[in-house]
Amino acid sequence: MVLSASLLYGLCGAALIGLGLYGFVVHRRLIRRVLAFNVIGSGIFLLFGAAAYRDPVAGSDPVPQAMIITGIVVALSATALALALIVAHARLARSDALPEDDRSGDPDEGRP
Amino acid sequence: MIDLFTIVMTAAGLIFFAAGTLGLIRFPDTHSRLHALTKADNLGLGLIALGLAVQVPGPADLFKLILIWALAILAAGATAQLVARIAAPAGLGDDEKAQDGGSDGQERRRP
Amino acid sequence: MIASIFDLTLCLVILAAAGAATLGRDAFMAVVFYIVYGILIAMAWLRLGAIDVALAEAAIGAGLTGVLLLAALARVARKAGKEPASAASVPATTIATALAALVITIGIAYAFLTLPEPQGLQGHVAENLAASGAENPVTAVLLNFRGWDTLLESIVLLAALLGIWTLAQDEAWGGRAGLRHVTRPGSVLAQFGRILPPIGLLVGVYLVWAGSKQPGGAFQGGTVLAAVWIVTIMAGLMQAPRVADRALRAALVIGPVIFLALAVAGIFAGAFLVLPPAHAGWLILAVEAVLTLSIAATLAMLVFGPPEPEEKR
Amino acid sequence: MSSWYLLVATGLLLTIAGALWRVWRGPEQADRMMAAQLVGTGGVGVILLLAAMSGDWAMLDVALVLALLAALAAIAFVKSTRGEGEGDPEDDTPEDRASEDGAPR
Amino acid sequence: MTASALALALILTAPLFGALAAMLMGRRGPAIALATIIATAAGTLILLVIIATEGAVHLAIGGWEAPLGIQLRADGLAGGFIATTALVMGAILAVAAKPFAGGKTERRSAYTFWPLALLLWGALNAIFLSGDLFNLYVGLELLTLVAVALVGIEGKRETLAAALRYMMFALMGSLLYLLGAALLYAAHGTLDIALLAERVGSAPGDIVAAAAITGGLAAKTALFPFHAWLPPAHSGAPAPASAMLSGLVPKASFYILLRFWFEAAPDLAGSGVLMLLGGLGAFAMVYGSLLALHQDRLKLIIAYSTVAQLGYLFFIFPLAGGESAAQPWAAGAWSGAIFHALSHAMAKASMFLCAGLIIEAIGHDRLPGMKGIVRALPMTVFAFALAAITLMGLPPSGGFTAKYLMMTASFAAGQPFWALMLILAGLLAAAYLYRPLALAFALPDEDAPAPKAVSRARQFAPLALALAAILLGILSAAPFAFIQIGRPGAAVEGLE
Repeated sequence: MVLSASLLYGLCGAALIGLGLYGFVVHRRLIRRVLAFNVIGSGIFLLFGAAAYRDPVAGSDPVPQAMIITGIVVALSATALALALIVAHARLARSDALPEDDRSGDPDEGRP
Repeated sequence: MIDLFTIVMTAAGLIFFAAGTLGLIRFPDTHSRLHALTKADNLGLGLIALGLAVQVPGPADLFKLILIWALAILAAGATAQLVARIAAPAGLGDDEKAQDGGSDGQERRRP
Repeated sequence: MIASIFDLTLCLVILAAAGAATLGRDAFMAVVFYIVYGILIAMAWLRLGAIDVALAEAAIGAGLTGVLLLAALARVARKAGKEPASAASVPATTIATALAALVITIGIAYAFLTLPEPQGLQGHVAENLAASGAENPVTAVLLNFRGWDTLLESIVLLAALLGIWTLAQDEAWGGRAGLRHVTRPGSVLAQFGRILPPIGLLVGVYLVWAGSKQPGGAFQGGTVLAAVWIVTIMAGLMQAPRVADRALRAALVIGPVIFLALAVAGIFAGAFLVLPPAHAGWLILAVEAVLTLSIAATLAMLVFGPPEPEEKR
Repeated sequence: MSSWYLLVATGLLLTIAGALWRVWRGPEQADRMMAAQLVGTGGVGVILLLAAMSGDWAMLDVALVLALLAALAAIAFVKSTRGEGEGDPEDDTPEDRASEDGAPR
Repeated sequence: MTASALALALILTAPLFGALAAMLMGRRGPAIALATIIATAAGTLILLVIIATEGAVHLAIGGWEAPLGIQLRADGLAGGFIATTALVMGAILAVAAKPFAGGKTERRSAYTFWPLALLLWGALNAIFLSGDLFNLYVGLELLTLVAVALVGIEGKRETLAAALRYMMFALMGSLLYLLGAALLYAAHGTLDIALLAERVGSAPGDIVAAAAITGGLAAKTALFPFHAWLPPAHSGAPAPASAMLSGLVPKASFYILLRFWFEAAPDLAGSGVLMLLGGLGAFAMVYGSLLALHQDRLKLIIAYSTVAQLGYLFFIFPLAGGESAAQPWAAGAWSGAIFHALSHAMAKASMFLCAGLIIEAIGHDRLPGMKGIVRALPMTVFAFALAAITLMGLPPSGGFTAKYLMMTASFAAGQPFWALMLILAGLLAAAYLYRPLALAFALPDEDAPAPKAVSRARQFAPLALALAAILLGILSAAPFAFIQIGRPGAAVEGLE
């Protein structure tokens, strides 16, 4: 049984994207959604990098590598801004969720 | 001969890692887990690095290998001490409990 | 065979960490899992022959993003009194979302499996490497072939910083970024803060310098340098700079400014952002040096956050 | 020889999986963070082995960066458990720290 | 050094240089902005002349041709958007000079506004000129982060929530777009739009990629059902920021959608996809208009109007895409939608600037308080009315030309549904814009507090924008011909 690294990590990337998407939609806490965003992002990068390594003889294609590095930095920038917004919002709203998602005041809304 | 040395050393390193993890899983409380862990993984990494040291092509890479090990020891040692203070029973203020939310309330109680 | 077993194990461990990070109930646990996940992903990049990416992921994914998440979590927990339920409690929505995510995953996997024969740009890059001024193909792409992307990206970082600065309270404007860190002299943290910086400085500079020949470069080196600065400040050995500080602002913008100036100068050599092959080598090194400075400063300021009112510092 | 390296690396991955279990179980934040520290050290080990396996010693730089930044996350964690994140974790109690907070340094 | 290289360099770098300079020198924002406007406008004029006389401009950045390098492409479409952006930004920055003036000590909002505004401009220009899907991604991210920051610049609880909501949609949109780009590169080894046009087929990867890119960009363009973020975000920002956010920012993601569907993957455009996009647009139009009718704050009315107006931009897809592309009516439909995008940019920016001046005068933007405001701000109300004419699509405005072209095309194409929707859109726009206008012209209440004075010079900027939108209709022949320059593939017959 020889599975190519590209195949395995590509499928792993696809699964990470799905996992992250689920988390992004389901969570109300914004920090959790930012975290899910990062999981989706790295899943996409992994898929991209795996596709760039389908021909191990030619080696990894440097152009996607450069794009991925750019993407990682861009994702970090977005994460930093999103988290700072969340902290600033929490300071005023005393909540880590958007107003429409924030049901902490609702007595029926306990956790199981 | 060189390869044999590498094999023995890396195998020993792996064993130390495994022991450390076992301690991490099995030991009953935070402090003993902490204690077991730092020794085991630093030694494990040291053995692996030692095993590979005879394989590197040049002195620059050997230097890097030593630096990596030194950094790992330094970081693990410092953080172990810092984390140990946090882990002190009185160290967890109410803040931290609120932060974790109520969901893992039953997890908080020691098994 | 054994390689496949290793890859398979790594994939499973990655998925387990990602699963816990996205699905776990406890927010702090999720963040710790995310840090672990970043470490694991860096290994995956090595298996995919992308050392440059692995370096970036180790520095940014496992390091800085984790730090940002931890700090944000701690601050939000103190500010948001009661937290909202962590996951949607309507089972129908949850199931529908899970199904949709599954379908999307399968669609993406199918698209991946049916990709046509690879036609990468390895050949094009190799052909033009000599004229690019860098020996490391990834650096050649980042700083020359697709330099415009990199230039914009360095500005994206500044945009995020400006966005964070808009979140300062008005009375705090101009003050020192972030919270004040105090440590007892001689404590473990303070000692650690003394030992680490020289090593980190060495590693960071080395990564930038070596980046034109082997994996590494401005972003990876800049991140390491930023980490050094952050440790120094967290250990209480230095104060974070004032956001109104001229020297800080100059450090933030100098990289993009010089890169932009070089891009404009290129039109005299033929086109926008042209690096003449005869000079490309040292030009790339020079741009990388200033970019590293700006990236390190920007990343550190991203972590420190907006200036806080003096009484809280 | 490369098969051996991969074998040991796979073994290390399994110990990492064990550490993940502790991250999941907790129960203290400190437990989770220490387990993450083990993953970091184990990850450095895996990378060393991968470097030896492929003969591409440039991979050592990744291990170097990982070792360097593992410390950062741990310090950030320790800091985040105190006050607004600024205090010295070695000061004994949050109350002590709060009184020192107002005093000029 | 060629003139076109100089022009492109000016357009791309002047706003970025300006932003960096403003970041460095905190209190010099307005002066730096003025210098940026002059430099960028000069570059834009040169570029327009070159495009008009020599046709579309192509420039390989760094001298690296595709697929290795990034290609810049300046055709009529790009020229039209760049020129409109320059005009709109010029007016906005002129109005912003007072509220965000430098002052003796540096203030937070005044300091951050200028670099953010100039970065927004730089990002827009980078997007309009780029011919590479990944470069477009970086440009779009720059634009998004800046836009989010501008939404939150007031720092109030509601505006921070609006910024966060926007951020969540935008993050998801970026990821989807990135996924699509990654799949396209994996399949075809390039992200250059011209090369992709030759290579994209209908493999599963291409279809998933197209779906992801379209979904991502639709989220960023606030197409129904991804519109929820837009009204609070656009209405919560300070007026000059709102004008940029509503007039310009959504146009960038729409522009990339155009480039993608009409240039990179024209063969992939099946009628189902195109109908879906058009249908969602129609839904957004009705939905946004009805909600606009129910708002009691001027800025919210204008913001919901943006949801509606962006909606019928998407009629371009069924009318000019896919099989329609080769038909004689496509040119008219295409130009019509572009006219709409450009005239909406001017009119909507003008309206938000007017709203800002009204807020300066009376301290809020609740409709009842606006009664009789025409006496205090005659020029502003006049500008608002002119902009409303464009949004309603009444002659002789640019909005009228846009609707006329699109309606003619929709009858020619045998799809009269879109024409009916356009008529409905006009009626609804008239309905929701009537209330503020009627109030503005009504007699003021006896006991109403006297509005504060606003200088005429500042009232001139929104008026100029509203006039430009009207002029676009009166002088439509030249811009019509201009935006056809370099239009890909199809029949170039007009319908005039």
